[in-house]
Amino acid sequence: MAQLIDDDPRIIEFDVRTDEMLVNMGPQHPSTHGVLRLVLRTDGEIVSEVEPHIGYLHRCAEKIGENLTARQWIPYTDRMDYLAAMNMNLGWSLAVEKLMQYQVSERARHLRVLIAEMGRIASHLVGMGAYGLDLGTFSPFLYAFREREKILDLFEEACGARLTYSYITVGGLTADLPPGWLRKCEDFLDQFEPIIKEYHALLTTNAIFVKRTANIGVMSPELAIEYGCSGPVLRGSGVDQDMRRDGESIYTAMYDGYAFEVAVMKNGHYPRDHQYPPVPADAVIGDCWHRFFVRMLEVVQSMDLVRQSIDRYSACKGPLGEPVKLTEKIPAGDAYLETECPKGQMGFYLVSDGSAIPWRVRARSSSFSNLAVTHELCRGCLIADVPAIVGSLDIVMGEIDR
Amino acid sequence: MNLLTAGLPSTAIPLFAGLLDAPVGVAHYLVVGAILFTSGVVCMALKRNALGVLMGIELVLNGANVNFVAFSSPYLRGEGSASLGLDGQLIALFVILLAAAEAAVALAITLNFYNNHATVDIDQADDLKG
Amino acid sequence: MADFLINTVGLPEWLAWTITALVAAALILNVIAGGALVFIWAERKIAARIQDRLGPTRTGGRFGWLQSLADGIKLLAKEDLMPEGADGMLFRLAPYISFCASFCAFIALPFAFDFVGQRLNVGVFFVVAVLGLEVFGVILAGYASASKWSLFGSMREAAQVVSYEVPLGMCVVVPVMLAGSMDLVTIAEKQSGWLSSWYLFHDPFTFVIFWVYVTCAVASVNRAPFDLAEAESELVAGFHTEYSGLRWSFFFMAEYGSMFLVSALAAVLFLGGWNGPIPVATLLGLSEGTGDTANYFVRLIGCGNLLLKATLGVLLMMWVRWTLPRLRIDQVMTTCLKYCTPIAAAMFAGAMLWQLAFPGGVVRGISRPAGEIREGWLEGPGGLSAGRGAVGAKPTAIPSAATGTPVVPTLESSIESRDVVKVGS
Amino acid sequence: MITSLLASAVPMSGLLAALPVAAVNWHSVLFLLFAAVACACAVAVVLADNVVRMAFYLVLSLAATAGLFFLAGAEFVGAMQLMIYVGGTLVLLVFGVMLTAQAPFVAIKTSTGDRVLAGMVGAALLAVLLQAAFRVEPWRRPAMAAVAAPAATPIGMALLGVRVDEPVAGAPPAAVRSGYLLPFEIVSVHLLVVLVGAAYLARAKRRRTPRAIDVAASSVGPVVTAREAARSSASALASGGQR
Amino acid sequence: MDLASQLPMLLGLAWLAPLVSFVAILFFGPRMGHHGKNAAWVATAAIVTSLGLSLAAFGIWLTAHPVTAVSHDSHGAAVDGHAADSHDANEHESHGNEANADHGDHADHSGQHAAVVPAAYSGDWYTLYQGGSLRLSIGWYIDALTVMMFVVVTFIATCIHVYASGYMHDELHDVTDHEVHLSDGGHLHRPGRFPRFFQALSLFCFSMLGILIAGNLAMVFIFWELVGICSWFLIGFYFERKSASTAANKAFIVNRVGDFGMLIGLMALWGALGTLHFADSPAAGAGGQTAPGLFSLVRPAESGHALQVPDGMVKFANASGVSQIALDNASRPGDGANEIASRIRDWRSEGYGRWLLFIAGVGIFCGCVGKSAQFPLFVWLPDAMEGPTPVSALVHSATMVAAGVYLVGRFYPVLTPDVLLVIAVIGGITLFIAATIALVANDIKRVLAYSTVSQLGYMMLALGVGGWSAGLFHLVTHAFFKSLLFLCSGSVIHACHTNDMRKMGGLARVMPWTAGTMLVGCLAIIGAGIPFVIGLSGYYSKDAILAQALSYSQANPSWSILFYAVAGGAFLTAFYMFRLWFMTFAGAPRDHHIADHAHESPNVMVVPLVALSVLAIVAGWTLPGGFGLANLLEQARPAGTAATMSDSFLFGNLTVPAEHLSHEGAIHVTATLTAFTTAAAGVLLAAMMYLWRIISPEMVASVFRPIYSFLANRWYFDELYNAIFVRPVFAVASLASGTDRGVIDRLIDGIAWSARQLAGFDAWIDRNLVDGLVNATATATWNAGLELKKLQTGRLRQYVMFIVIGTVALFVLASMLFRAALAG
Repeated sequence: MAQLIDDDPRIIEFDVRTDEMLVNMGPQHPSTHGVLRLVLRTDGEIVSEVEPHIGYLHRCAEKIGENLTARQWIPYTDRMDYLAAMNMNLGWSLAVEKLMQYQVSERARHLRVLIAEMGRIASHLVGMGAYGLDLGTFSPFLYAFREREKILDLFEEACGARLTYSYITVGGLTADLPPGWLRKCEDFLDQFEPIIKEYHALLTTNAIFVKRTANIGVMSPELAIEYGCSGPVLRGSGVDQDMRRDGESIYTAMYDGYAFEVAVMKNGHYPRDHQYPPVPADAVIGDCWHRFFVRMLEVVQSMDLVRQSIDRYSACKGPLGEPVKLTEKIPAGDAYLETECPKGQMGFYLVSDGSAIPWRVRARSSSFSNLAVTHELCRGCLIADVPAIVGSLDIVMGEIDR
Repeated sequence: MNLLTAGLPSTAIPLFAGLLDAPVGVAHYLVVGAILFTSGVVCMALKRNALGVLMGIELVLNGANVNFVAFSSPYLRGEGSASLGLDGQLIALFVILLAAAEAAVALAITLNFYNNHATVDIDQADDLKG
Repeated sequence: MADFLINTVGLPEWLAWTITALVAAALILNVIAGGALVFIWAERKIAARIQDRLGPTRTGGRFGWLQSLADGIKLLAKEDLMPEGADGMLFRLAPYISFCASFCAFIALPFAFDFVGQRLNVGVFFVVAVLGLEVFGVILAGYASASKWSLFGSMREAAQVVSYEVPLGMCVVVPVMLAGSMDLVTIAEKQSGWLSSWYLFHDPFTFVIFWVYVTCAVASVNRAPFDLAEAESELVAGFHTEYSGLRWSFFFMAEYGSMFLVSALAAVLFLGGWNGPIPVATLLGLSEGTGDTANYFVRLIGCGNLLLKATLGVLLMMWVRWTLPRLRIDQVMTTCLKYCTPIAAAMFAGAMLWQLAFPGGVVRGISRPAGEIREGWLEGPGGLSAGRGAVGAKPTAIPSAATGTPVVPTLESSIESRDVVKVGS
Repeated sequence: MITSLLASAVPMSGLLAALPVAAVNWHSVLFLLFAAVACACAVAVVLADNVVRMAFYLVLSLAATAGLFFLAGAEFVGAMQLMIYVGGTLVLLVFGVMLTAQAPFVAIKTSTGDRVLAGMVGAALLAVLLQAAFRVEPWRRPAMAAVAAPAATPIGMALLGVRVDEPVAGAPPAAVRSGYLLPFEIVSVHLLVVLVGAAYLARAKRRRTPRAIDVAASSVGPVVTAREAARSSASALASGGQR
Repeated sequence: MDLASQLPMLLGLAWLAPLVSFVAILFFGPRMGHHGKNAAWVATAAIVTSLGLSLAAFGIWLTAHPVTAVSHDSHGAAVDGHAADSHDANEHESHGNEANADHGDHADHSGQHAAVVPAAYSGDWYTLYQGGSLRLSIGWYIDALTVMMFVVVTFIATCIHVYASGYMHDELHDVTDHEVHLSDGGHLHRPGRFPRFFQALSLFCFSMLGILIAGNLAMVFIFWELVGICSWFLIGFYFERKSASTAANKAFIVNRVGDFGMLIGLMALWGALGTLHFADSPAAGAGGQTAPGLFSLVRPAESGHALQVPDGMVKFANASGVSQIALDNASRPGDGANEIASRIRDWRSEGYGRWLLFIAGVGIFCGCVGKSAQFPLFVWLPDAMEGPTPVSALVHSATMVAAGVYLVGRFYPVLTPDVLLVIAVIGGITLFIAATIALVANDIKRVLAYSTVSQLGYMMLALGVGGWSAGLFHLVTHAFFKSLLFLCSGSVIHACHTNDMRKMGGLARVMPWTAGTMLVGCLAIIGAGIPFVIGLSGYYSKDAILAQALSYSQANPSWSILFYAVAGGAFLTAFYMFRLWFMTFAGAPRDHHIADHAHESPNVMVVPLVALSVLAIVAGWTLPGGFGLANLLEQARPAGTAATMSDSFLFGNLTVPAEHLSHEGAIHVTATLTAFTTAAAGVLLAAMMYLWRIISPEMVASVFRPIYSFLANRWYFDELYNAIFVRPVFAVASLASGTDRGVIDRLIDGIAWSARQLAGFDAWIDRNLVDGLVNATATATWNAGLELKKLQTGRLRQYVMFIVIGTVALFVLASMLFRAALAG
């Protein structure tokens, strides 16, 4: 045993020793994505332990949900993952619809796909830009926000809001798209497509970026599953799971007829539906680079889905349908549904006693689970790796603290 | 004569009278060197912090260096008297180099001491006490 | 200028020298402070353009050209905060030390042939040594701030700068070797002539080592991607986390001053100094003997040349900063120890061998006979033929002040021979 | 302001060194300035308790001494002093901060008795040294202008074993004076040894005696465990690129 | 490269390979794999290398000297007369060619009587010492015999190595030796000694090959002793067993007795002749000249290689006469030398030196007696069976015991008919005694051991009666079948875990391979074959011996007992060998416990058995065209020994008939028939007693009770030696010890007692006066040290203070004392 330990190459000792230091990273720190507080136990530049402290953004959202009708709670879901509010709306709406066994119209279904995927693009753009920021390069952040602004413009045109949309709602969507919107959306996609190459040049394939992310914060698939990670974080570790394909039928039915390939490394390669940059030699599956790369692939994937949904949506001639009444009674019972949000699998659970107001509301946050793995990933890394790892998890505190 | 020294009697004791207008000689440097040297020695004798002792050593070496340079300086050379010439400067150079090396070695010793005793108080370093 | 004051105005000599020195100091100070303002503004605009935005637009009417000044005034007016538990004296002193080091290094930097604060025969050495002191203020700031982030920042800075001084020194030694002098003025003078006489194009090794120098210079002044000491995504703001107001701006000025300094040093060492790519002055027939006015004019052009090159260097650093992510500290060290140092050493050896193989230079074609160059050490002040012409037939000049009035001691000069001193230019 | 003083001081030095004796002797003024700084900071080193402040004073003292060297015409030595000595002390400072940033180490007090004793002994030593200093023919008139401006070249040549500096009047001819090639080589090797030693000090090595908790932890699969696996920032920085 | 340089190189390498293995195992043995498992591979690889090299040498030899049929004409042995002289090989080649080309000329050239010089190469690798006439060197003497023996020895050793790597498997882990009883009633538990076994085995091979290749008697003696020590190692391998260590000691000591005789022989040769080289060698100091070797001294070419007392011996024996002549001619040394030379012939005819030559021959033979276990020194060999069976096989078949015979064969030209008679008689006695003991032995290995002794007696006898070729032929064939027999017995023991034949029986069913190969061995040893047609190897060699013995007894009727000994021996051999086989393999199992657990040995043991059995069958065959061992041996026949030799000295007129005479029809047929008849009778008797049970062995034993017990107690030889040698030695020893204890010790004790008294007084002075002084000094120093210790605080700061104070004090002092000097 002793022999074994001696030969363990992972254990390193230095002649020079310093004392441990407890450092607070956050809740006010440039790279903690909001009000996350990480307590680092450092020894020199080495981080020996990381403990995330959360709760700085707690707003009793679930409790509020138990005092509002289902549709009234929609704006609160906006404020969970405020970077992908559309997807939050969708998750809650579908959960309620599952309990009500409500079927939205075909037109609303395709529109929901369109909006949700656009929301995914917007969210991933923030994730990508902010990740560059975490690694000390500022420009990609602005490039990302430039494009995100265009998406927000489109959303604003559709629903009137730029951040908290409450657009998708129980029973459909609050309004149909304005005329000409699709045209603008297509224009945006056409214009956006070549820009992704720029992103790859600036970040994905940048030598320094690769050095900073490849082989950093490696998360094994087992670890990811154990911690309940989901979304790009899970797929970055090579686990082939996507709720849009593997979820419950009420959710997967939404994507019926859509062709997409889950962005995950299978058999040593990522989907080859588009021209992607090659995986650098240093990168190992499950590291920061792969998590980042999966997000970049999902942007392209979402663009494909948006294009498909535009075609389908325009082909639908029927009415969009009206959302349910604000005070619509929910049948007694409970329902739980997980949807694939940009950050991961977002689950909503509600128990109804038959009234319009749910008896219990609960949200399962993907970022919460993703953040929990931080202390595993950051053990023994350098301080500079902490933002790189936390950034690669792409967490949103609004969703975690609720 | 200038404004600053105009008021001072030029025949006062050389140490003070000539300070501003008399040219600087070797002895001036030697005084500085002596002060540096003494400071270093006192520092070594006083500091319980091993790093402080190191700094004392640096001061001592530096004081010696001042003397070397002074003796070798072409500007401070007295009329007709011999000086060390470049030799003084070269010795000063070697002292500087060796002092840097010495600092590295001494630091290594200090660090080992710190690793073993969890302190840099050299009063604790009495393992060889008789 | 001192002579002018003494001889013409009739001021007492000590006063004349004081005034001369103060003028020189003020000039350099202005270069740094003013330069910092300009560069900060330029950086904002450049960064904005790189990032697809406009940058400051309103202050000062157009282009926001007064924005830096406005910010400076704002900084002056800001409350000077000092954290509880900070080491007050060191906390206050640290920015000045940084700034002083940056400023002091300018003393030996020649802007044109005689436009130099103090021509030192160990000029290169002096500049590098003093520049290295800048980090001292940073360390003190980091320690004195009583903040862990600051401490981290200063530790990184210390390690980084100390490490990068090694390859930087090696890079700097190459032009010194080629010129046979550590005097910056001499080094720049040796590169006079066409573009091809710049040391950058002297041989392949110098070309490579120039880029090593650029890397090391960027690292030693803590600019992206080597800005570990203030890595905002990790260490909040590094060593100056706790600083505000004027003290903070001193750090800023020191940083921009250093940037300018290393760029200017690069220009002097590798890019011909104040010599343009085309020897316009020589082509026009302007030379040392043409006359004072023309001479002065030529030097002004040279000064502009140098400032332009240095500015280009600064702009290059900005461009890099707004493009690349930041390296991690161990990667920075790797870059230094595993790449820069060996490459610099190899290039140094290569340049040496090149000198041995082609003493006259290859690119330059027709050049001085080898013997003359080999005996170069005999020239210059203090050599065997001390006082008999450092550059060409010119007498050795010991410049008196930044204004460029060399005092030339001749062999005949003695204690009483102050009057014999010849006034140059 | 220190800034302006420094700014003016340094450019004046070389200039004033070349000046003949005149009314107000800037050389003396600057000498006094640097000497005062050097001595005051040296004394401050002795008096300071905080190790970082000590280091700070030490650096100031060394820098001022470098100024003295410049004044004495030993420009190369002065630059070396700045670069190596001050740089070396910088490292000292880094380690000092690193090791003693914890409160208990910042100030290890010395007893008053020790202080008094050291003061007395120091005074005695100073007295002896000063006595010796004053015996060196005091305040001899230097012959400043008669000398050539200093240059680094003779030093370099001397290090290569060739003496090109002119011998002082009355001294034996240059051919007799020996160079410093051998000491130079010895010092180079010495420095190399120190370099290797420093690398050895900062190198990573395997742990010998693992704690039970780490044994357990390492079997779970973390990459590096807590304290034993630690790298100090300095060693991490110095050795560079462990990953 | 010509033959003269190829052969020494190849054989030298073959000789050294086991040494390499020995050194390797010596230093790295325990580290060779688990418990030194790979040591077996190293040793085996070495011996296989040797085998390969030997075979290569053999091939080269055959190419250069094709073996052809020996013409049995009356002109004598017409072996190709390649005069051997490696020092001028070219000249020799041309000479040989000439000889081949013109056979008739040959006789004139080499003197009368067609004395043939064998093809032999000799030379030195390294001269150990050279001074005066003595030259000790590491050299080689290579002829057909050497080459053949190399092949035989290395082949058998290879087989045994392979076999042993399986047999010694137990030593790979810790061994509990059930035969060693500790005082606490338990059994010895010790770590395995696998590498050590192979280490000794390698050294043994090296030593044996050294004897074979040796170019002079000194070298022979060195390796002779090495073989002895190796046998000591190997026999005493289980040295914890008392019997094993005793046996090892016995073998060693008994051999020393023989070696003492050999030393005498060596001294006689060296003292009289000044050389120990077999062949001519470069003279000491003189360039280009050759000093004659032993062979050419004893059988000088100018006298047609006929045996004569060498000049040196004559002069040595008649030292007084020589000195008289030298005295007479003191002023003219040249004349003196001439006179001596002229008178040597006379002296020789007067008989000077004959004794010396006789003593030299008998002395050398004494060594052989020890090594080859001849009467009266044969007692060690049966006890040597305590060693592991592969050792028994190696020691008793091909190597150690063969060394003696080989040496006699090699030294043959120097032996006079008297010596030969001694050899023959000793061989005959040995043959008979050993065979009779073997009749009644029940230990399977002991039977084989006595059989070995008996067969060695055969060989000695054959050599003694002039059958040089016959004896050595038998040596080779015996090597094959005896090692085969031993390995078979090892296989049986391995299977049964007992040596006692009475507990065996019926093993042929469970161990068919072993039984078959053992049968082959038995048949070979009794010389089975279809008369005049074909037979196993033993058939040919035994026939030759019988024929030569017959020839000898015809020539010397008074010694015809030798022939009867041979014939009787053949009968006895057949009897006890088949007794062994029947008791072991045939019939019904006597001990079912053993029979049930018996099993065929592993392949690694069986394969050598088969290989050896094949050789035991074919080794004696002569192929059409004449290729065969016998003819090969003829190539090596020493010069001059092919002729009939008559002499008269100690034992009257003796005629040693030429060997080719034994091939004459009458003798040959008689011998063959005798051999066949006796062997068949032996087998028949054995079958009757042990297979068919017609005659009860028990009954026979009870009828001949006295004889039986006499035989069973091995003729009481051990008891005899005990009484003659051991007891007296013990008595003398106890007398000496008594004297020592009673007289000398008393005296010394008395001296010691008085010395003690004196010392006590001295000690008192020392303790009180001297020590007091020293201690006082020490105490003072100690106390001073204790006081000074307080200054050694370990505090750096105080030290600095001390330094400063010291410096200041020094300055003050200096300035006060040398003010003037300092002021200047």
